[in-house]
Amino acid sequence: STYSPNDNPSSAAPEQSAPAEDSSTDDQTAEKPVIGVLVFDYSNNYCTYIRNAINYYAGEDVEIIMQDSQNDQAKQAEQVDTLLQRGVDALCVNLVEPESASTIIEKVKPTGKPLIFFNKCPSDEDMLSYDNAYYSGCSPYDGGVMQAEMCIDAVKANPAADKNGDGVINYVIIKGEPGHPDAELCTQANLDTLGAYSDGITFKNLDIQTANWRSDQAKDVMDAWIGRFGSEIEMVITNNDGMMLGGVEALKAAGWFGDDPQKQVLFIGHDAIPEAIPLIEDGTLYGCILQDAVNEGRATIVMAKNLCFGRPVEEDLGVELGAIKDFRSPFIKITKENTQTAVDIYNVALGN
Amino acid sequence: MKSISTTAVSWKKQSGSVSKFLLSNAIYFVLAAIFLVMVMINPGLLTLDNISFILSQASTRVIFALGIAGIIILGHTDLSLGRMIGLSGILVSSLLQNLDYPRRIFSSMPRLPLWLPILGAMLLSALIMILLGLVIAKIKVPSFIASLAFQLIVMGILSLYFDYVNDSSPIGGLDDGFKAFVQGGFMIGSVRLPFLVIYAAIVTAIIWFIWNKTKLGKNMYAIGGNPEAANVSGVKITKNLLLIFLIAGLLYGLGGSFEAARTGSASNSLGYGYELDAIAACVVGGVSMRGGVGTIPGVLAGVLIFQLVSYGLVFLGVNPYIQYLVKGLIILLAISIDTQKYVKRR
Amino acid sequence: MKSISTTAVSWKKQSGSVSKFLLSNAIYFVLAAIFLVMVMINPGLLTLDNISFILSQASTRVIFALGIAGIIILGHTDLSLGRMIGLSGILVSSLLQNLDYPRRIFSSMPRLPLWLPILGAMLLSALIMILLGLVIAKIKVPSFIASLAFQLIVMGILSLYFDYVNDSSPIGGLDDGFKAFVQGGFMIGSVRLPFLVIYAAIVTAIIWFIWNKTKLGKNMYAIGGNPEAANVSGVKITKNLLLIFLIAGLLYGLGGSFEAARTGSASNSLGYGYELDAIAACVVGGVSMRGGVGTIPGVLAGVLIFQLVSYGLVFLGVNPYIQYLVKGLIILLAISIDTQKYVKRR
Amino acid sequence: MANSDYILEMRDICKAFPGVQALDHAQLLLRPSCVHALMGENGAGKSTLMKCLFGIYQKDAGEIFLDGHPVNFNNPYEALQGGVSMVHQELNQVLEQNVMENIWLGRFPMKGIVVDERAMYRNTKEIFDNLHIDIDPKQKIGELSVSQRQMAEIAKAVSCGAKIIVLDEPTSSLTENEVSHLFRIVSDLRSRGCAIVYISHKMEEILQISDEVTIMRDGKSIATQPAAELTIDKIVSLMVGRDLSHRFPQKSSRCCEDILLEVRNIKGAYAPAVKDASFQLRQGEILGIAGLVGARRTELVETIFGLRTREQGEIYVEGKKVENRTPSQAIENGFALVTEERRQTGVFEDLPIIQNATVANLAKYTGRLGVLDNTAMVSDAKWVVENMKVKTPFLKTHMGSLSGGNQQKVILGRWLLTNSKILMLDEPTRGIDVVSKFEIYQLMIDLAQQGKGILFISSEMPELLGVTDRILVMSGGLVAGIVNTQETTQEEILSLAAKYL
Ligand SMILES: Nc1ncnc2c1ncn2[C@@H]1O[C@H](COP(=O)(O)OP(=O)(O)OP(=O)(O)O)[C@@H](O)[C@H]1O
Ligand SMILES: Nc1ncnc2c1ncn2[C@@H]1O[C@H](COP(=O)(O)OP(=O)(O)OP(=O)(O)O)[C@@H](O)[C@H]1O
Ligand SMILES: OC[C@H]1O[C@@H](O)[C@H](O)[C@@H](O)[C@H]1O
Ligand SMILES: [Mg+2]
Ligand SMILES: [Mg+2]
Repeated sequence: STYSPNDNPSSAAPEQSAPAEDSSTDDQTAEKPVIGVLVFDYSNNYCTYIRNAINYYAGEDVEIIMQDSQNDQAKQAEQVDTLLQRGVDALCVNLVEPESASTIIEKVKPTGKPLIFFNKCPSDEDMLSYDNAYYSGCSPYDGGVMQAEMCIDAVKANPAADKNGDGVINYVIIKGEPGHPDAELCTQANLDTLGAYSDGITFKNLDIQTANWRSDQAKDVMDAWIGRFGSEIEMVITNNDGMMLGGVEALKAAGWFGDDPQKQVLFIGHDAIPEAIPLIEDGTLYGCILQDAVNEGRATIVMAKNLCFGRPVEEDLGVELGAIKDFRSPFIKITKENTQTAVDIYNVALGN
Repeated sequence: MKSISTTAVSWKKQSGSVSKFLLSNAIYFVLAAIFLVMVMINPGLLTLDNISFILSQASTRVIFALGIAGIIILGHTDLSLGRMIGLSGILVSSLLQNLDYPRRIFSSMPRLPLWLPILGAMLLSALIMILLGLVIAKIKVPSFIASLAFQLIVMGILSLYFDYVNDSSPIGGLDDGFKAFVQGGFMIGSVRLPFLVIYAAIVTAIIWFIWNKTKLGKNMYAIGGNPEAANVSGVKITKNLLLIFLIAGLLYGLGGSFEAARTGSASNSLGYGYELDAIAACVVGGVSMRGGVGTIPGVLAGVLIFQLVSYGLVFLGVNPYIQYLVKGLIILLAISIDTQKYVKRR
Repeated sequence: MKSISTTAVSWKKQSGSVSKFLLSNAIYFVLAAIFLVMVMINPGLLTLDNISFILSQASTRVIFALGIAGIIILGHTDLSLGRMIGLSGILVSSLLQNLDYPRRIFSSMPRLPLWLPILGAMLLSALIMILLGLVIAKIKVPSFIASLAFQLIVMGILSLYFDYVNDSSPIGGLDDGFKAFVQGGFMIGSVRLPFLVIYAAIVTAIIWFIWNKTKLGKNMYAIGGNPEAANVSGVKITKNLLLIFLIAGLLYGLGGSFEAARTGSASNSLGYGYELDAIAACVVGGVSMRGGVGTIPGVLAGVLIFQLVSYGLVFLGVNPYIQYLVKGLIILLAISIDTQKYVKRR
Repeated sequence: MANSDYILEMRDICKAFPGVQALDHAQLLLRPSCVHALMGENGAGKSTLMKCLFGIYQKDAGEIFLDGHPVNFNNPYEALQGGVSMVHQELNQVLEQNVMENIWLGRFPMKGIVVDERAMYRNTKEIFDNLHIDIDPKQKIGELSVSQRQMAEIAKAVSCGAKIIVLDEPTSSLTENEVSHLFRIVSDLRSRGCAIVYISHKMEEILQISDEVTIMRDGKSIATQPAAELTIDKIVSLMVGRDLSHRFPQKSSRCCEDILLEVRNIKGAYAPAVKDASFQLRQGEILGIAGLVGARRTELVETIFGLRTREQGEIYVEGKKVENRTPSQAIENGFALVTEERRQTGVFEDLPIIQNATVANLAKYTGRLGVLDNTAMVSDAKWVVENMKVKTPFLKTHMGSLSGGNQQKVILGRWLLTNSKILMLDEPTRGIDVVSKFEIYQLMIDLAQQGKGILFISSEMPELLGVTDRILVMSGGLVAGIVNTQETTQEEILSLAAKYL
């Protein structure tokens, strides 16, 4: 006989379809439940904070197997197989490509095990296709909108940012890896929001270049923009703070952020990682959008544990889940005024 | 004609002393040893299901590893492999989406038969590989750098297509029939025999036949061994090289299509970096980067070692950073042992 | 005694016909041509500032390209370069942070003199490269695969360190003195002469001296050109190979430190993929992957071409996807032209 | 054990390779100021014995004494330090580097930490002047002719100031002039107290130059005798274990009427090129090609074979014009070419003998569906090994581990399998032992008798005179003349060879 990915390969689910009851009862108590966590890319700063938060909130009563999908969806699909074989009791997956959710669901569904997606959200349809699937995270497009709003706030707060006083703010975007949902959607949201804005001031995009999330490449890109646009640049937006670090460095090296009024720029980052805080505080950065990595990580592991131990999924979550069984951790705008918020959050994320 | 032989030569069969046997089959022992050690660490690994997963994961890799192996035996290399996989994957995914998928790219297109887009990807890949082959054979550009340039060019093309058809957003909603065709399998009793393993076996058999039973295969080894001598011996270097590149292209196209179906979606990062894994697997499996040397079982063993290590380390739950270390050390160990058979006793 | 001169053959000196001159200096013309075309597209590129940016970006690359070039001339390759850069960058960054940086890693450590961590990184890299050299020279593992294994191992080590000291979060707050030392420069009138360019020039001069004036340099070419000939001539292959690997390690350590200071922060992805760029730059600059051939000006030109193209395409505001394509085509063009000088017409 | 009469004693040396006992208690006793010839059939173990001395191979058993002291060199560096130098059978040079760098490789003159280029130039010049070699020390060695490179190797070995110099077939690619020149160098070295081990397959040379001769067979030392007591026949019978009455096979007079190959005014496109060559080759004829180094004999046959670009001229086979733009076309048109540079253009070192033997003939084994007929391939390869008397343990043995002469035999066999009408042999007996040479001559004559035509390039006058029907003499890229072998003399050929200089 044949099987297809939608079918239930008999041996793949040798045990229970309701693991909760099992593990909470008799002799299995000696063995802690095992939760598999797949992070889409260990080299991604932001995910590092989620990782830390997951570990922090995991507690002593579960075993975590955390693995790196190395930004390769094919690899991640294999790791799901592997972890299911290994017999994990719940799986938390930070997808490489949200469109692959259905493939992952097809693998997990026959086992009936809890599946918590985090950081990258599958489509509503996919989410609803499996009862035991949940989500924790935010949506990159929303972050991009909020980032654009921060840009507008920044200009309002600093009229001098329009250096040539023409009523137009010339901005550049340093984009993450092209094709990556976080880069594409965030950038698109920036463009949409800023492009639509026309209240006394308008925004003009000078150029978008990619730096693949990396600060060394961002530095090179910024160098070339300094050579090309010079003080025409009035605002810089980056898709993440790794690239922000490189961009800031290039500007500093070229004598920006000093006394020369022409060599000033509004710089808005994304993630508010700890390295960004001092830069916000000393005024180099106007601000960053923070996705609450800690909350995201906490909700992920709390839901996973609840399901493992047969508790209601929302227990200890603090909020109710949304229509697609999703937990949304809000974006937070971090500027000089509220850097402490970010510090507090990351203190947890860094396990301090 | 008068025979000029006087003393007859006695034809012994290669009488393998034990140590020689061990040495020349080292790679298979290494494979077995790695498996054993892992099973000792966690006996749960020793199930037919695990083995079936490892095999099915190795299957797509075997397909493109066999493609690049031919190129390496010719004495060349190919850094464009990963992007070729990506191109095929993107192309096939964009053409094989479920009719009811809301974000279907070619929404008015009828459902295509599976073989059509796959064949298309294979032919496109073959065409690109032939161009690469021409640059190498005719303009004499070293393959390392020519294929690096092609890596970039193919990335450009596939990304532009990706951007054009789907605004650079991952392509999902792959045709269920396509996924079943690739991800499905037979159940023999309680054991899964994935279709992929069967496809890989068929491909392997065909390539084995080409390498060992056809003129093209013999010529491939000859060209890799000594291109000048091959030329003098009447081997048409360019033609044979192009054929081997063409075959590699077909295999990349096939492997890339499978890879997309296996993954369930495709973006322009699909396949990224696969070339290094594939080359490494070939080399660990005894294919010499100087050309002229390599066997099918060796390539299979090389790919299996890589897949076993990847699977095993995840299965054992090893910290990903430590996995880098362990993987590096295992490769080093495997190749060090395998290398000893070539080190001339002096 | 009669002289046995080869009376039959008249050995003309390589008569510098124009076409021959053009061919053997092709790479420099390619460099100039690319620049010209870009300037024609956007004349704004033709400013001293832009040139100074390009040169300073190229400077760190030149440093490690010269390191790997020696290895390629030896007939080997090194895929671990990028990770070695990352290791050095992380190490130095973790040791050279501003005293008042809130997230200083070694918060109770006094301010170290700049040279100390840099030297430390250089020595550590040199040590690792010597190990790699030993694996290649003694265990006879092909360098491609040995260095691939080292790539993984070094990645493992540096990630574990990165995770241990800074929880896998980018290391920032680099010592201002360190950054000034690397990113600073002289102003000559209104023109910036970056320190980095000077450092690169000094390194280039030293390596030029080693390649052209010392026994080690001559032996390097000989080993790369014909290892057997070198061996039977009494050249100590292992010793010379280890020295060249050691030098590469020192350069990686230096370049990695500079790269961190230039970028202003370091994470474990620093340097990722640099090896392919460096190898490609060398090859485009005429260093042969078969070993034995390569010059310092060639390497410089190769690196400059790469940097010019990267800078220029961003400067011209070319769509990133099209950049892949253009970059691939330019590499293909440059190498195709350069290759012609080696193509023997018979 | 050590005997102070000898500067070098090698006793009971054993060395095995997979499937081969290359050395089986071999002995070599070398007196100071003595030229000691080492002789034996291809594969007898001569080179291996010398490589064991020089530290390239490690012996399995046995003892080596140098000046009465036991030594065991681990690598060539130690051997050179110990006063042993060696000219290797196969040229081993760094083609991309210049002559002087090759000569001083491993022992560059230094000035502080800098290589002293001037001293290097001066010293090279001095050595070359001493040895009367006229080569520019700054020329890239890859640009030199094979014989010039050979002379540079000899100069290098000589300049080491070694007590013992091993010359492994130093004359295989030297012209007569250069050979006599080499002999003067050797005599000179001997008179300065050097001991020389001289390996060669050229009988005349051996008797001319050596004081003592050691003969090897199957890895054993069969005899060591003063050269004065030996004759060619005696050496040969010791080498082979039986008598060999003639050096050249009996030739029956053949009628050569039908023209098999005609070459008209061919000219090569790229230097070094044939300038203008026309000739005819008849059916059943062996046409020798003589000339000095640089006469473009090699280029002539390579141009005919399509290996080099032909700018002008036509080629006719049996009156029909053929193109021969590529070797594969030439092969289809019935040509075969055994090239001069075996290692570079003939041998697939990593491939087994079976494939080396059949590579030019694969079309013949291709059956329906493109499947190769393995049985036919094996039996053809067996035929080659047996008929050519290739010394090898297995058909699967890799070509690289055969002795030089045996590799040459496999290549000859490769072309015999293609059954070509026109065989072009470029120095086919280079490095071949006396018995095998005889066999190759016999083979050529047999093939001619079957109606094939043979072009036979050789720098050895005796063999040209011994087996050819006519001799074409080239000079400076032109045909200086074609003479009937029966009616010509060595002098006439030499003067023709100098015609266009
Ligand atoms: N590296 C090697 N590996 C395996 N077998 C070898 C190797 N070198 C030599 N042999 C074998 O050892 C035997 C002796 O070879 P050797 O080269 O010493 O012969 P030779 O007397 O120098 O012959 P020739 O006159 O042809 O040069 C041969 O049978 C050869 O095939
Ligand atoms: N004009 C030239 N420029 C460069 N190289 C030359 C020139 N003429 C001859 N040579 C080189 O000199 C060498 C000997 O020339 P050639 O091969 O034509 O001589 P030959 O007569 O065939 O001698 P052999 O007996 O060695 O085959 C060749 O390697 C050839 O490349
Ligand atoms: O993949 C990299 C990206 O990952 C996202 O999760 C994060 O929000 C972005 O800021 C960026 O770091
Ligand atoms: Mg020999
Ligand atoms: Mg010649």
